[in-house]
Amino acid sequence: MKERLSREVIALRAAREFFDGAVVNLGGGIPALAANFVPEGRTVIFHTENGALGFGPVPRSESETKPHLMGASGIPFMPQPGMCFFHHADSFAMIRGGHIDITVLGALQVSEKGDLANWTFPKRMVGNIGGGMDLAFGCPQVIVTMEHITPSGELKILKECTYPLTAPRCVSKIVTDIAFLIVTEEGLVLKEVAPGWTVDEVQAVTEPKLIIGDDLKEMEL
Amino acid sequence: MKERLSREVIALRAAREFFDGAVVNLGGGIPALAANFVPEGRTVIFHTENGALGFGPVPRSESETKPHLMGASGIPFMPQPGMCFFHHADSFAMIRGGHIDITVLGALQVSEKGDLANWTFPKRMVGNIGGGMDLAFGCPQVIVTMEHITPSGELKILKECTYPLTAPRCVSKIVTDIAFLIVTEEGLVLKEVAPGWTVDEVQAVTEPKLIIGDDLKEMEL
Amino acid sequence: MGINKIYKTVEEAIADIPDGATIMIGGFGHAIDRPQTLIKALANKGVKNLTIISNSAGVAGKLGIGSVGGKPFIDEELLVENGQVKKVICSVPASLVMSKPNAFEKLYREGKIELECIPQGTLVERIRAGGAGLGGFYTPTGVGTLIEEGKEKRIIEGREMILEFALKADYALIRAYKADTMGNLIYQGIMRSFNAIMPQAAKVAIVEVDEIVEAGELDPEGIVTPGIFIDRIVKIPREESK
Amino acid sequence: MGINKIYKTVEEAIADIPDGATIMIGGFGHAIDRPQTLIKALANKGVKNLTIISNSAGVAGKLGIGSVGGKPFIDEELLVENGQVKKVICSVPASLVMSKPNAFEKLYREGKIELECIPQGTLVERIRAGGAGLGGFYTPTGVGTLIEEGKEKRIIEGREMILEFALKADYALIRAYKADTMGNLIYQGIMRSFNAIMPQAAKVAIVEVDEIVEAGELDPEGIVTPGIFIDRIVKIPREESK
Repeated sequence: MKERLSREVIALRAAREFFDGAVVNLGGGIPALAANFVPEGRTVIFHTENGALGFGPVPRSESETKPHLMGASGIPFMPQPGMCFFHHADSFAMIRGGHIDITVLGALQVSEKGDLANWTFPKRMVGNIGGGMDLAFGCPQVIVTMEHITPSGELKILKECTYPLTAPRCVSKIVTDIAFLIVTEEGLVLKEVAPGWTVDEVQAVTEPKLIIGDDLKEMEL
Repeated sequence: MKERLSREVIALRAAREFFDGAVVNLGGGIPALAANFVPEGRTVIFHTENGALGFGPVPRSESETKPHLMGASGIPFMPQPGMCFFHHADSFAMIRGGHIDITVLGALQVSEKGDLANWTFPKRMVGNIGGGMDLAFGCPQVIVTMEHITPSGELKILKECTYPLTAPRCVSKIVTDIAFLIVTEEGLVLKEVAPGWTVDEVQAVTEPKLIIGDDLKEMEL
Repeated sequence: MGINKIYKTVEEAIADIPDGATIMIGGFGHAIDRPQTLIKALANKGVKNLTIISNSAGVAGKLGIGSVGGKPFIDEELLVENGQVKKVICSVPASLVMSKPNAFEKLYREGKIELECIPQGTLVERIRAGGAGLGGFYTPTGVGTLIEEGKEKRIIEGREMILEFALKADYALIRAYKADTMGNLIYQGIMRSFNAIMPQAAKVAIVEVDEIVEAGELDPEGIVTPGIFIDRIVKIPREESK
Repeated sequence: MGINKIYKTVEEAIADIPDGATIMIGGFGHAIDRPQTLIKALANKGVKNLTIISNSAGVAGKLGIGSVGGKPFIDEELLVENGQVKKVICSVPASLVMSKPNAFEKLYREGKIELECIPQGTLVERIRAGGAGLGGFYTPTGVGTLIEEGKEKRIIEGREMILEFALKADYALIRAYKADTMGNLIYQGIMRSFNAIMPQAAKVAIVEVDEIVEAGELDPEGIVTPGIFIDRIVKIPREESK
């Protein structure tokens, strides 16, 4: 089997989309790893919906871990100059008001129109909406990071999502373990393939017909 | 002519309605004077809509006056232990949310149903709504302090207000320079008359028929 | 000379909470932001038919997600498990780890508990609206999803929006860092979350804090929750919180 | 390495404000809370057809109400008097002293300026809604008064309420006490008022401050306006503010 990108490399590729000065909220799982890969020379301000902005990296040891400095996924953070705190109403005012430039989220399914499904699926009677729906509706740029297919081989990039939506037409970019795609009015554009992967191989595990970007290239790692 | 209560005494009478622990917002004019007459043994927390709670009295000299410690009417205040500050959205959330127990406001007209008119009148093409309308709608107890009639002798306590309303059915108590009245479902109840004034004399300058309180008495000063 | 707001024990502070009460429980989901001692006291008291408004239905505590070292802590799962809860209004009802379902999921599958699951931003804004004297608001969040079912929609400035209504409660149980004797509160780091929003929307707000200081000892510029929103204060240092 | 937000002069900071812009002007009405220097620069620049969203139409400055010693100060009356303003959305359009009408009243009587006069709580809540991504809200304030004219009403929980819509702006001009280099702001006393609410609702937020410090010098627990809302900072000590 071909080599797929690791979770870290998916996160690294997503982090390249962070522009200088961007305000970024990271979901749990692969997205959270993107905090470690901010491109050199760019300053990114991280937001966590439980009420902090501009915090620093994960502490290196438990002795540096403070119970009051912890992000929404339960990952602790270090203080950083310029950091601030606020309550939940203010935090979601920031999100819904479009003040968080970029969110990186996981997904169960993404449609070619950019519909996102990531909070529940029919077999699970109870799903967790959490803050993801507000992020998907509120952030100008929604980047999805995920494995391209499920462990059992089901496709996740579909013509139409079959799971309940988190938000319609919200995703702008998708980073998977084999490709980087962007969502356009015309459909999904394949911009980059993972080293060793061909367009046909990516198309074979993607339901909608991919548009091949003029500048299609192998992902630089 | 009979002696009418001074502005200070009107304010003093209004202040007797402040219960221990009450949160109180005072309008400009006579209401502002009530800050000086909080009954002994009671603690009142003053609110000003421009963003402070629990502040102290007016400074005794200009040297003690700070530009950042000033109420909505432009009257400066001294710091006091337990004081705090907040922005306008939070300030009016307090008002509209019913968290300010009592407001004392001036009035142009009050109706027997407790309608309040205090922000404009037909001849003035432009009136100032300010924060008064939110106070009148939001505070559980609205106390009006005013002269009983206008300088030119027009009645101010009416069956129906003829000026644009600040809020309908909001006033619970009225303190004037000749009487103290409360608003009830049945109508205006005369509770106290100023020293030397009779019921008939008060009724003569009050349009609606007054209900005479069982416990009617002369105002104690 | 002002109202005494300081209670010696959590039991006294919650003594009047009756069966059938609607209770907001503060915090987001971390050990430090939850009113653990008040929740435990409510469990011991055994009141029933509660409606709980909270970010979650109790999803992180037992798993130790959100505490230093992954140490388990108390959240509303204790009340749910005890059968004290009739309904939960929250954004995170189910366990964060699918293979370890929480008490809520089990009861929900058996039809023994009701749920109103809404986006977190909508939840906190509905609570804010309740405290701010507003009736409701229009939000874009949820349009075109299951969330819009049964709700009024309208287009505002070209964008479809859902009408959501204010939430209020009989009691709010919250955690803060320090209180002064007037009830003014400060928090530490991420502790503000729902804690700094719920007291405004409740008839009675009860807070557990690490420390109680004299009025005037907190910096007036740094006070987050004005004391007028707080009715009862209990000192529970966090190392004793449970 | 992040965006430089510090401008040397107010002229540079407002250089791109065009004719016809919608501008929020912060403060309540006191000398210390108004962005006097930014207002003056806007007057000098001479841009026209502005829509001003502010607590007042300029009612206190010339009268010196709200300053220590009653010293006159600059507010939006300067812009109104200059004929730069097409419309004002505010809660206090007229002079506080009836015998001394302000510039707005004179122009309004001549039909030369438009007005939307609304309750102060509704005004600030509409601005908050704009910044918070909400479309509008239901408030009881104004039911049964002139304010309800032409507005939708509905009964919520037994109380009649008015539908009010969000307000946004192209620019916000505000005053704060200190900024750090990231744009985080603190205020002093009553300075927060509309200043701490308007930046969120504007595309570009410009602040004049007494002092600019390095990031990290402000207490993270005490920051009132997060820097992400602030685009441009100019240092204008208050004694030089005008």
